[in-house]
Amino acid sequence: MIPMLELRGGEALRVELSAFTGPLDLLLHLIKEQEMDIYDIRLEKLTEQYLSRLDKMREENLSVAGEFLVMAATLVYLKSRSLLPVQDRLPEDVEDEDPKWELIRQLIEYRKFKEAAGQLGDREALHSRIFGRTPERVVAPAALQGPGQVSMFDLVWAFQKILRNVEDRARAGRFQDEEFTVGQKIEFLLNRMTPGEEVLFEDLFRTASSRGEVVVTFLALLELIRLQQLAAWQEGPLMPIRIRRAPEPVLENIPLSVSEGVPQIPGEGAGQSPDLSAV
Amino acid sequence: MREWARVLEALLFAASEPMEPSRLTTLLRDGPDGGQGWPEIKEEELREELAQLSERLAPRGLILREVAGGFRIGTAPDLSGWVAKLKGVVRPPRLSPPSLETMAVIAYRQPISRAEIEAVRGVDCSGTLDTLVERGIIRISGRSEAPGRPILYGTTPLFLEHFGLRDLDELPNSEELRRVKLPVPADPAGPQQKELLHEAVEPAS
Amino acid sequence: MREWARVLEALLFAASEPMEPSRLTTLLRDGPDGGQGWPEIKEEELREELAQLSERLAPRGLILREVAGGFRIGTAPDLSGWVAKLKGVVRPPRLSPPSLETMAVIAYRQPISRAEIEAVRGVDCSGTLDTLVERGIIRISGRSEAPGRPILYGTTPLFLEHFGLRDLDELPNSEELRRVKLPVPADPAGPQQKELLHEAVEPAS
Repeated sequence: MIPMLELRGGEALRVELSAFTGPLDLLLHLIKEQEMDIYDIRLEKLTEQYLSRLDKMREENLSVAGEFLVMAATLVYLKSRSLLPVQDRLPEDVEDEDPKWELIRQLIEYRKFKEAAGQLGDREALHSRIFGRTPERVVAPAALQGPGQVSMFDLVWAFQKILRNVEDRARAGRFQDEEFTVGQKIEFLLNRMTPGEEVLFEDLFRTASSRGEVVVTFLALLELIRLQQLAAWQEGPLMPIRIRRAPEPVLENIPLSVSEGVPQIPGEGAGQSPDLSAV
Repeated sequence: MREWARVLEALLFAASEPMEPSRLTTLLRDGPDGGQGWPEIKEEELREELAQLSERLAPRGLILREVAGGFRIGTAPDLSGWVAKLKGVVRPPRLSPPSLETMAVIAYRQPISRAEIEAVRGVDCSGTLDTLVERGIIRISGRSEAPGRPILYGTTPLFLEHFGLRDLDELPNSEELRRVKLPVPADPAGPQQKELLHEAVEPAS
Repeated sequence: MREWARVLEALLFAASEPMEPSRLTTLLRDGPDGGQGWPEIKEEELREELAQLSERLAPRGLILREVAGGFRIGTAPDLSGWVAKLKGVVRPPRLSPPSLETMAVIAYRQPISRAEIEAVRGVDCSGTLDTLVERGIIRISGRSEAPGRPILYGTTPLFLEHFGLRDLDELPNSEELRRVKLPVPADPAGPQQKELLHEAVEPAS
């Protein structure tokens, strides 16, 4: 196997198909190898070269990604089309621009991004060699930050602070009577945060307008922490608590049973949070 | 060396993320809680001092970088082997060529959907997108108004740090690549694509 | 300035914990993986260089501290207000006097059980012990062989850092305080203790 980095230089003579990032990459390589002008590609030659690369792959029992086959079909189509005399072409084709140009445009555009990717790679190579500092404890006699995860105690403590704030707001009259379920709030939290995103614990409660809503949101949060969709952490004791969403691109996989079984908690009412008042 | 250069260096040292010059200026002007700052400091003076600090650090195994809109002290690139050994770090793996390509398309054309990226690259990009999201270099930045409301991707501040960029304008060729007309993604379910494949095979047989 | 002083500063900058001189010497001697080090470096030379580094840092808002058996670069103590503000730290409260007392007993007499601490302080210490464990300053270090096999407490490296100590010998009056005979804890369940109490009370009556 010839390392991919050699390919970047464009000098590797024998290159495995797997070293190409896609059919466009392979085409660019062949165009360069055949010393063709990208604006004046010889379709016949290019198609022949392309297919022979694919054949070689098959001989070596390497699987060829579907995209390479689709491109093969496109090339064959374009080639045979260009062989047809103009009068034999379908009428709509004559009016249209030569579809070959579509491929050429795509190649030119792709080449620009490929070059940009190469430059990004060079920057990455340099900057991956620079190390920052692991955040330090403040060098003050009283300063203390133990690293780590947030204990349940910290979370509940922070939660009680938020509850107090909401009660103040409710007393001030800014209060809406709405009903929420834990399931709804789970959805809200997942929509609120993209994978890998991090927010302050308090920020998740900013929009809550009743005690009930805060409680339900908190239960949803605990549930998501249990499901490892979210994690709570802080830089040290008494530092702000942060909630981080697991870096996971897909939004599914949350068992739907969560939203069931958890009783709906009214927006305001007596004794709606028996388990939490105990903590 | 200005009187507040000491404070500046301590702040840059203690910061866990790149520090914007405006934030540094504000901090230095306001002073600590219950203490005195230098209210007359101007941002140009701060930038001068940053340049001087950069020179003072150079012979010392440390460098001052401007990344992600701010300044940050790091170890000199030529010492990376030493620091990696200290930290027991297997160097964070660099992105593969396919990931770099996907990354480049997103960097220049964000917010962008997976179908649009695939139209440029001509290959399935779900794997590289997963990798990039996982590494926190890109993130889902919204949903398109297009049919099916596809998810749109964009870069994160970590992207700038990873590639040592001050901001997105520092991307090479950014002017041109932002303007380039992108190929229109094929709708995999749509009839057009199926027809094309059909046509493409028939004449060859 | 020695040739390897650059490497030394980069290592101290990047380290996330205090670095023992022996470890630094080994690192500098061995060099990075696949690279060259300075096999002839002696630990005295390293200590000399550390002293010089400390002097170079002094005018600059940074200090080199010797804590927990190692060396560490930190921000100068007089700038702590600035750094605290930068980090948005509500300064963690100082240890309360009861916690400090408990802390002191443990520091000088570790490993020690709760009953022994309470025998010295004459009050219930469960609250202060919880606080200290929670803050990572002390930890459970084992179990006593005494009846009931009570849990024993000891200090953590964070304790040394928190109080800016190089090692436990740097504790003030440590010689004397370690020797002092502690009161014997009362064993509420044990018969011996009851007898003792009985005896103690009887002569008085």
